[in-house]
Amino acid sequence: MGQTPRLKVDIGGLKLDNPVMTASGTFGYGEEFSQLTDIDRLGAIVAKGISLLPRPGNPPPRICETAAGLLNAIGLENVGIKRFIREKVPFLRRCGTKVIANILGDRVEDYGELCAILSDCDGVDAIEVNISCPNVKKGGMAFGTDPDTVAEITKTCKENSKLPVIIKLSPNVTDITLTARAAAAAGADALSLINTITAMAIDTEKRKAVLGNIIGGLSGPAIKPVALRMVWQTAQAVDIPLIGIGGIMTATDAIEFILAGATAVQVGTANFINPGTGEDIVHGLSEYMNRHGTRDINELRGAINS
Amino acid sequence: MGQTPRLKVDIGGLKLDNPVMTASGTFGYGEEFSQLTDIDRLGAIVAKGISLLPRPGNPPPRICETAAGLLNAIGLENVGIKRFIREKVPFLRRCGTKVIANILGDRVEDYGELCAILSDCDGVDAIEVNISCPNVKKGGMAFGTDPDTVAEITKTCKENSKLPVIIKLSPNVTDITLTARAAAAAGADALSLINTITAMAIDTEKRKAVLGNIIGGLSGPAIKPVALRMVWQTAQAVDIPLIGIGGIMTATDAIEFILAGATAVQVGTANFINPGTGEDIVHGLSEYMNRHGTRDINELRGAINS
Amino acid sequence: MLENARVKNIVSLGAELFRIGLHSPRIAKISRPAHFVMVRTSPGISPLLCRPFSIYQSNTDGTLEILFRRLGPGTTNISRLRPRDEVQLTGPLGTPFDLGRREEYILIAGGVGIAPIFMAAKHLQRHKRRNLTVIAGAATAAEIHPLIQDFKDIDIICDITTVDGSAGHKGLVTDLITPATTKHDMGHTGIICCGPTPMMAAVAARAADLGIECQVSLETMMACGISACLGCAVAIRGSEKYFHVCKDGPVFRADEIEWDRLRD
Amino acid sequence: MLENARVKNIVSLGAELFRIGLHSPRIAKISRPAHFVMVRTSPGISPLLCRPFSIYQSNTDGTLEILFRRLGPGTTNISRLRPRDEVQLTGPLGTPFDLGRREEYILIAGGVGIAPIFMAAKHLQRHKRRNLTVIAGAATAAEIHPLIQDFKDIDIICDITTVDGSAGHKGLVTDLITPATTKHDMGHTGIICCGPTPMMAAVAARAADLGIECQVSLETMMACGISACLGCAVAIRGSEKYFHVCKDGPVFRADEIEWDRLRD
Ligand SMILES: Cc1cc2nc3c(=O)[nH]c(=O)nc-3n(C[C@H](O)[C@H](O)[C@H](O)COP(=O)(O)OP(=O)(O)OC[C@H]3O[C@@H](n4cnc5c(N)ncnc54)[C@H](O)[C@@H]3O)c2cc1C
Ligand SMILES: Cc1cc2nc3c(=O)[nH]c(=O)nc-3n(C[C@H](O)[C@H](O)[C@H](O)COP(=O)(O)OP(=O)(O)OC[C@H]3O[C@@H](n4cnc5c(N)ncnc54)[C@H](O)[C@@H]3O)c2cc1C
Ligand SMILES: Cc1cc2nc3c(=O)[nH]c(=O)nc-3n(C[C@H](O)[C@H](O)[C@H](O)COP(=O)(O)O)c2cc1C
Ligand SMILES: Cc1cc2nc3c(=O)[nH]c(=O)nc-3n(C[C@H](O)[C@H](O)[C@H](O)COP(=O)(O)O)c2cc1C
Ligand code: FES
Ligand code: FES
Repeated sequence: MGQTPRLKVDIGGLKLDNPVMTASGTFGYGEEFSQLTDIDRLGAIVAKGISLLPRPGNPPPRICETAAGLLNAIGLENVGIKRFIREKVPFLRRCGTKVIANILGDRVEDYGELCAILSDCDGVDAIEVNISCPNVKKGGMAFGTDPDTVAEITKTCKENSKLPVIIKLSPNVTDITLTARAAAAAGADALSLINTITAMAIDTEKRKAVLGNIIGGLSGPAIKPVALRMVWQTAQAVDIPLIGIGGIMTATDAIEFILAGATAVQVGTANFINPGTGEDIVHGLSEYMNRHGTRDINELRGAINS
Repeated sequence: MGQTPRLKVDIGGLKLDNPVMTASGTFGYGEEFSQLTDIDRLGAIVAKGISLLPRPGNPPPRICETAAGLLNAIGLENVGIKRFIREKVPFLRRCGTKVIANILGDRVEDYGELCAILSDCDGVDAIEVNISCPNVKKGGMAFGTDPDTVAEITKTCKENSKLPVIIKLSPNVTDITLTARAAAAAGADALSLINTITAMAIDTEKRKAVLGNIIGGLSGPAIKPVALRMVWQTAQAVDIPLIGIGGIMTATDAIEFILAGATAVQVGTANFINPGTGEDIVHGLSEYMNRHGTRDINELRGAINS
Repeated sequence: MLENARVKNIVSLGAELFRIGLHSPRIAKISRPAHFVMVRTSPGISPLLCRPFSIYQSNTDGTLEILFRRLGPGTTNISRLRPRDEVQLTGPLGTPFDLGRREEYILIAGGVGIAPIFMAAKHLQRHKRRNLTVIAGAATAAEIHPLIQDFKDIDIICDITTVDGSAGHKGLVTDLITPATTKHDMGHTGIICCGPTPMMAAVAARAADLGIECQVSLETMMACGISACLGCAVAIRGSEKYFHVCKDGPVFRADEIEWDRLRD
Repeated sequence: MLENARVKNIVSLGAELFRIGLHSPRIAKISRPAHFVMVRTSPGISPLLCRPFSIYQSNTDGTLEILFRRLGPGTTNISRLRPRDEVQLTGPLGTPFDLGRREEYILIAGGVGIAPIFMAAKHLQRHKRRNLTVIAGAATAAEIHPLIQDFKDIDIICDITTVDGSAGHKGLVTDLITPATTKHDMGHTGIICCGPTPMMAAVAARAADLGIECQVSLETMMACGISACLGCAVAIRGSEKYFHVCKDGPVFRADEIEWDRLRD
């Protein structure tokens, strides 16, 4: 007690005041939340995923609620890198918190190009690479499920980036440690996991898939046990920092991920339910540490005994 | 209206009065539920998984609750095939409903042996093959994730069985259609999916995994959207009957699976919450069909328009 | 803004309809017709997401009222709230009706879609634009009566329709548009509409025929309400792009919307 | 059996303790000390699983009573039930205490573990085995008083302990076992115990030292309560096999249990 616990963490060179970030696609470009919560209290903001060109996104309906979960098929709608830099980064640059851009592409080369552009963009502190997008060349199967493609994208990003590169893993794989190892070996500075789990809902009255895109991604508390397992497995497999994501609603949830081996966490769906979730978690982490006499959050990382 | 709707379905030669079964491991050996619900109203009972030799199961704690889910690591505790036939089958034989044995093994040969024994066992109508067990020879990676092993087990089972063989697929794979196609090509009479999703929970106060086994399997409403997606994908990929499993609590849930392409469904975790769930669903199916003027349940199979 | 509001009162109106008063002075103060709030209906995970509701009334004492129909888990939870319970609100959200564009208005409501219409009617009445027609429709008399009570109290007479003919005109709200036009100077009249999507599509079509400007307040599934999730998309007419109902709407000019691609 | 029971009454006893009376004549009729029921605490998914509770009293009018502590979502939901609400019960489940084995008993309870102990005490009193000692422990006076009130009403005096010394003996229930032995014919005395696992382990060790038979009623996580899920395993002493608490227990002879492998 007495002292305030130390919450600072280092994610492959990106230094954060605390380990709590917002997940891509769930916090807009930051500005949307600025009147609802004190975003400067967050460790970092991860912006909505951006591509080289703007994308209109999928036909509606795009979201639906499931048991303790949210199913979405937004289709990576975004304003494109140009408008991102012109319209969104100025606000982000003024924030008192770190900013991570999240990128996506149809081809491996897109990722390199995006990294190069963002590396010269004042106001962006790191790049998170979303590899869960359908791979146009390989017939729509996601990039993120094939370790070789993951390595290839990671290499391209590293070659083109002056900023720390975080590879965001897809959970839709048989063995998460294969893609994790591939990214780590190819030079990733950190990994974030998990993205949404592919899922579906059907409207029995209309006899139609609920989502316009038929299939979507599941997020929220429902997936937390799966995400936690993947973080734990990945922590045994690689030595680079991990960012735990999936169903985090409370400080206790965040601590579960840190104990499983994560250096930091991201809050996604919970932002929609309570825009102050991230702030509350930062506060809750300190409380937990005070109660347990933990001086430094880094002592908790991977600290489960079996 | 007027007529009672027809609920009979055919699962690779196994004829059921209705498409509602109980899932393996969630209905004991039937007897446990006989005083709580009218088990003769069910289409079939799938018994708790059995192996050649009895297994003690995993160290406790074995279960824990998660958001809209149940995490379990029972460790396939069972009485072994001998006591199953001596002590459990006599009750099952007297039931007015079909009985499906569920088998598991450490080696491919175990599956063949179990099929041969069960084929001569009066009172068992079909065999469901659980391939989600750790493969001892291949260092613990589950049999069910490798299409070649799935094909091999399916072949062995078919060669040794006089009864319909249902292969129960694991959801812990990148592409469920690969294992589904492998089983179908190797002669499986039907597929059931999904088994539980590998997952984990951590007790932040004790700083320990909640489960004695650290990792377990997630079931219940939380996983329904994932299960539904896999059934839908598999229905596009193979022509044999599918049994949909995962988070089914209500008739509406069951109909979602049938509309996604399942011929029948299994109720798992819901049996623990309301032992009469299966019966309620049979009733609810008729109601839905009356309301929609559907005469035969088989008309609903795969009947979603996009 | 985010405000933890205390329940002041909750009244069951019959036909699964309820009216709830919430002490939420900061949101109430700046609310305008067709603004909405996101209500967190459970402290836990069931249901997980907040639910959007139009603001029905905002009073000078800081009370915000919502009129809602009990449909599923979220509205069931709200219907169980009791005075002094606390509930998390985010609002006021969205772009309200633009009521300054025309001299006269025909207001058209379907079912509980009457909520923003009532606030619009009060606003227009307060701003002395009294040539108002209000057309309100529902399935039955039992459903329509609780919805029009508050109009009576402020001396606005509604033209009502019911599908089964148990009250007012038997039929749909669109049936009463032509009769209403005879009472209005159509060159200076606009339509304001909120209700089920098929009804709004029909009204939009009639308005187009008549050549009158029509504003609709749309409903879609919403996760965030603040243009962060991009879940509330509706197709823009003649474009491959989408509006976001929570930010660009919920109010749109009817002719901006690609009605055929809006699933009910 | 499965019974939909109506709430007859619910009383808050302070210190997060509650007593609820349920009209459940079929289950009440055949309940015995340490039998338990699985209660469905929510019609929805939050929480998902039923919760196990010992039967505290079963009355001839068909009322079944449960004494519970509010801890998490399940017990919070039960604490919110009101008279006439309906709740799904499965029971009576498990193997009750075997109270016919000894002439005299020392009954030992920790916290809300007193529920089956009270039923056992009533049973023993009714069967005229009056040489009973009841030792009841809790953290504080505020916690112990509501737990022993019903014993007073049937003229059983409890020896009480509190951790903070605010009532009775300052310390643990095990401290009072040796004093109690002076009042009993130890050759014909048994121990009956229910409480937190570490307490039961300590009582089991004392009983072994004294060479007296000790029955404990264990708690584990349970999904089904009817030996279907195999989730409620506890290690059998000197074996690699497991008991299932819901069927083989909740009552066990203390020397059958591998206490070291029971996680609290
Ligand atoms: C801008 C806006 C204003 C609204 N104003 C009102 C109002 O004033 N009064 C009122 O009674 N209702 C209003 N609604 C609709 C209200 O949000 C839904 O009735 C409510 O969300 C249903 O939640 P539920 O859990 O009770 O039912 P559910 O079982 O979740 O849903 C019942 C039906 O409502 C639809 N629905 C569910 N959630 C949403 C959502 N987040 N957004 C839109 N539709 C949804 C579903 O598709 C389903 O058909 C409004 C909706 C929007 C978008
Ligand atoms: C045979 C038996 C009899 C019991 N009798 C009583 C009684 O008479 N009065 C009483 O107050 N409590 C009793 N309990 C404990 C009671 O079941 C738990 O307090 C309750 O399940 C907590 O649920 P919750 O949702 O409120 O809290 P949770 O947040 O779910 O849990 C709080 C704590 O209780 C434990 N717990 C949760 N669920 C279960 C479960 N299904 N089984 C066992 N432990 C669980 C958890 O590990 C946690 O430590 C009994 C338990 C068993 C097994
Ligand atoms: C509506 C929505 C949009 C999302 N968009 C993106 C995105 O653009 N890029 C990305 O990498 N992840 C995206 N995600 C995934 C989240 O960042 C996160 O990985 C996932 O939701 C799991 O976390 P949660 O359970 O806390 O929501 C999105 C998720 C949701 C719900
Ligand atoms: C406690 C428990 C034990 C299980 N045991 C088995 C088993 O022995 N064999 C098997 O094939 N599946 C087993 N399963 C998986 C279920 O049969 C089912 O596939 C899974 O629980 C998903 O369905 P649900 O969500 O309806 O529970 C078990 C599941 C649970 C919860
Ligand atoms: S509801 Fe999230 S963007 Fe509109
Ligand atoms: S609780 Fe399911 S077997 Fe005991």
